Amino acid sequence: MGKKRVAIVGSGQTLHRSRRPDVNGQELIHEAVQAALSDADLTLADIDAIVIGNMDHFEGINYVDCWSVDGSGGWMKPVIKLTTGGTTGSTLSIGGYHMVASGLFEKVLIIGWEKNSESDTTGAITTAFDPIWDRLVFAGAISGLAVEAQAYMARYGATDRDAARVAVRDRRHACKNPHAQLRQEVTIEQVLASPMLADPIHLLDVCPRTDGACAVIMANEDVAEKLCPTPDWIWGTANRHSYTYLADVNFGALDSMAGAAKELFAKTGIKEPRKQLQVIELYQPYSFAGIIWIEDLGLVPRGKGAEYIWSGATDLGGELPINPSGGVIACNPIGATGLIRCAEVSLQMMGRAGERQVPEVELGLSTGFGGCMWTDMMLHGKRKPE
Amino acid sequence: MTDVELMVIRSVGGGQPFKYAVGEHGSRFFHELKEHRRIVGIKCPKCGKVYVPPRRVCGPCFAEMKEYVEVGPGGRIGTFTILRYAFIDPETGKQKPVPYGYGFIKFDGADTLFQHYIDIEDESRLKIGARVEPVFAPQRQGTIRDIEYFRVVD
Amino acid sequence: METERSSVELMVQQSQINVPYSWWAGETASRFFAGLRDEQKILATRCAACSQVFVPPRKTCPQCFKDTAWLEVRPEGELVTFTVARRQLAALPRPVPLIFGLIRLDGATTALLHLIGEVPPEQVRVGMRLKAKFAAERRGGILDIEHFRPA
Amino acid sequence: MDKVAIIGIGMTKIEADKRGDTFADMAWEAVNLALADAHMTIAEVDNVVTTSNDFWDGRTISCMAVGDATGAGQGKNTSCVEGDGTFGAFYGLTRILSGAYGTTLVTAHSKGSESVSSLITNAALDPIYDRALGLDMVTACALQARAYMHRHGVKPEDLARVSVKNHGNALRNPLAQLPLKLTVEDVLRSEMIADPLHLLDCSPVSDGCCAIILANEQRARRSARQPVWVTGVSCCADAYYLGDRDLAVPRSLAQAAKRAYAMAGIHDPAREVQVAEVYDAFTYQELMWIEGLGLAEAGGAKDRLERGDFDLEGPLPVNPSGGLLGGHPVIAAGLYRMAEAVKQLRGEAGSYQVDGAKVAVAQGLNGLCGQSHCVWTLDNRS
Repeated sequence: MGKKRVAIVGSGQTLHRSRRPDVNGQELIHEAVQAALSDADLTLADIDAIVIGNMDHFEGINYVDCWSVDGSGGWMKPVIKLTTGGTTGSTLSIGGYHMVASGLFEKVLIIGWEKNSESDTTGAITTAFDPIWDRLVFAGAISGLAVEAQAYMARYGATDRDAARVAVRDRRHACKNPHAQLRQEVTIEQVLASPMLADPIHLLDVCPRTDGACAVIMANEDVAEKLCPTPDWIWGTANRHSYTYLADVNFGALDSMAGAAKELFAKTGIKEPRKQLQVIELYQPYSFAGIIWIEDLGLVPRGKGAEYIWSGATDLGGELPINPSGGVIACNPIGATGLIRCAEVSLQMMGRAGERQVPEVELGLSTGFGGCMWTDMMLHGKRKPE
Repeated sequence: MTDVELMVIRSVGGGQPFKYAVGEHGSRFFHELKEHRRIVGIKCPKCGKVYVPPRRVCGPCFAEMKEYVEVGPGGRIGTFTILRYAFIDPETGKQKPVPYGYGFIKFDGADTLFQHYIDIEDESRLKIGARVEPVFAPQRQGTIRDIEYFRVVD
Repeated sequence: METERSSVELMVQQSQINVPYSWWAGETASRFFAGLRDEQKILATRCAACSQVFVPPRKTCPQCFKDTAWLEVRPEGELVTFTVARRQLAALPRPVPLIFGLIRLDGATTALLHLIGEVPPEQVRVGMRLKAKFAAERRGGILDIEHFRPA
Repeated sequence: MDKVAIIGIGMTKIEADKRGDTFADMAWEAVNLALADAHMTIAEVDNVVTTSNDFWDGRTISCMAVGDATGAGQGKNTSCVEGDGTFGAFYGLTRILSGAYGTTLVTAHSKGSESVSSLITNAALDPIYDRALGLDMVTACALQARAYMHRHGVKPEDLARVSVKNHGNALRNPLAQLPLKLTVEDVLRSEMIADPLHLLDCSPVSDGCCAIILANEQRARRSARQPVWVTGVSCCADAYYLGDRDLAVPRSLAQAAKRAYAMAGIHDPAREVQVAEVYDAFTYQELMWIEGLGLAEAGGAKDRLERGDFDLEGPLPVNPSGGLLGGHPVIAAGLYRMAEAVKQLRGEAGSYQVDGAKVAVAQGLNGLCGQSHCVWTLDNRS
């Protein structure tokens, strides 16, 4: 446990759209920061340090920590940038946690953002992989995920219909979230009939391309309860960025999530996550992950993910709702996406999630996915951790 | 302010050029591929795992690897997909021709996978576990393109 | 298979990252560029709290985080600092010698980065007066000002 | 702040072109040097922070390239800072102070040889308002050099003396890329790149990787090596647009230094610091940063330099390693400054050892014209 206990005391999200021609990047960032400051009833002067992140090649801007100062409010403050690909947003939340827990800063502002409409998202992501070995055939996130899905289907006999059930769930949840970009219910048949992008992934199985930003304010235990009547306490974090080469990955299971979950649950005394957690915001960029990765999380045994999804247990109203926000499939400004998971769980813990609120939450989990099949995790609690 | 014509600034020029180091291990791989049509991997002295392509470090063991071993050239499909959507190839700045078969090949004798094109003339032949072999380029330059693609031989 | 490092030619792969970008200027920069393009005017914004006048204009004051209001500044000002690029560095858009300057326009708090022309490099001095020369063909962008020249 | 120490350092030789080395190869070398230096195994590293830059590396998620080589493949918690290595170390430090970890391995790498630095740094300009003008790091810093020289009456000869000193110091540093015996005239006669910066006012393009190991007090006291304690650290960012700043004044550096000195209980840095490793990407920057760090009055660094105060044998040696003028692997550069300061405080700097150094200051920066700085004060006394 940290030197200082840390809580989230406010958050803000921009209007997330497929494109935001009305604002430039700095202005988009500012929109999220201003929303978070108002949410926490703070001013810029109250912020001691800033952690910001995105993926450089989506916008083609170098030294973003420096460039973003006009929008972030980093003028004459410490600003650091963290970047780990899709996991950026969750890496940022973990970074903010460490900076506050260190005792060096009382209140830290965490910002994730992306303007994915400014470049070809797949072309830019392709540069994330090795120039000598991977770029010839790699085709962005969807290609890497498609091969995971193929491997899983071959191993456990799951189908694209099973996956479509996850897409239906998330897209239905999104209708209750005013921040979500895509708020339209779909049927299983519609998912299966949507264009095939990379076998077995259909268009409606995957996340969209989004312009958006998210900001979260964390504070230490000395002030958190003064700033927020129901702060969201951070119980612990863990991550695994284990793989360097994409072709080394054990496709069909997400080892990084299994490793991170094992560590996080051991550190925080979670023995039966399915019983002890009340809500999960899973960084789930495509529907198949909703089946595969909950097995790595230890919610269900190997090969039983689909059955659990069909039972309705992960729907709003079920025993363990996953992605009440609609998740990544409904909104994906990549550098912000992991941080949105964190912000959404904080709203759940504070009881401020509106129509998408899960009743009687005590513990919640937010995750990040990205890089070379990497995982970040954060456990949130309504109570202050021991 | 809503009456403002919203403008776009477009990038100019041909992008950022790079001279990426292939490294000693990669250079060894391409040398063998170019000169002898051989595929080489490298073996971890601790766990015995054979990595393709060869590289210096076994991540899980944090051990330096020095023992090159020949693998393949035949193998099996570890996993695959068929890419059907258009996107910009960052190496050219132009649209990548699609569809294409994207395979993760497990060479005989290797423990990791190797990414390359798979022929999709008959899509029904693409299955996890199917046997494949590389089709070498007649003129080899010492790059990943010295293998043109893999074809299913089952 | 035993091999010596020295027996392998160490390879380097020539490649590039060529991802085309289209950056949304947003309402504020769009209005600024429209001013340059359509009226040959330089627009600025002033912070309601600290009264700083920003060129190029900012939607929000980066220091106070307060909204700003539009005003026009004169296309003339004083050279704060400059350099003369002598080597043809890859990013330079025109042949050397090429002069860059930070110009504080009359009425502005901040200085504008731009090119300086119509003056021999040896005669450029900190503090000299400069005036914007607008490009004949203007498309909505910072190069709608061709350069600044002695006033 | 709880006590944290640097207990291991590893630096590759800085070279113009490590043609045969991938990023992972360089990281493997630096990490193993640091582990050996600390008499540690990778198993004793609790977590890892790598530092890199996606533009310089020509790779989005540039940290991915060094995962296996830095121990991330071992199932450790890890994170990646984009910016100078001093910022990576700063985040690594907070991870220890948070109580989550006892030790942090921090790496930073860069290969300037693989890219075109003018294009990489031009991408630091705002794409909407000023990138099309074609400024890059060199021409931006030339604007700052002129502003600083104009403000304080600094002459080209003053800048040249920094080059003579640092390239000369590099003669004693076996890891330096560009050891040169120069005269002021040599510098002034070298090619003019962008007025007022001559070729020899500019640091070279370089490849290199640096690794350090940070430890909490308990682990540091058990260390086989003499711990070098972190007594103060702070970072601070100035305004983004060059025209929003007074380029002649290192405002954010002064603020970061003030906070770091306050943490360290340093009241008069010019008297209390015995050695400084500063970010001399250009000659004028050494003078400006010396002043920003409070080691000389504003505008006063040139006279102290001319008197020899910053020479290896002077009262306050600055960049005895040869600094960045002796070799400048961007991103890693600030972490090299920290590692060099550690060598001085351990008394292991060999022929460029500063006698009796007890307190050192090391500095890194990020962005154009030193927009964002990170300042570390280190002390060898427990």
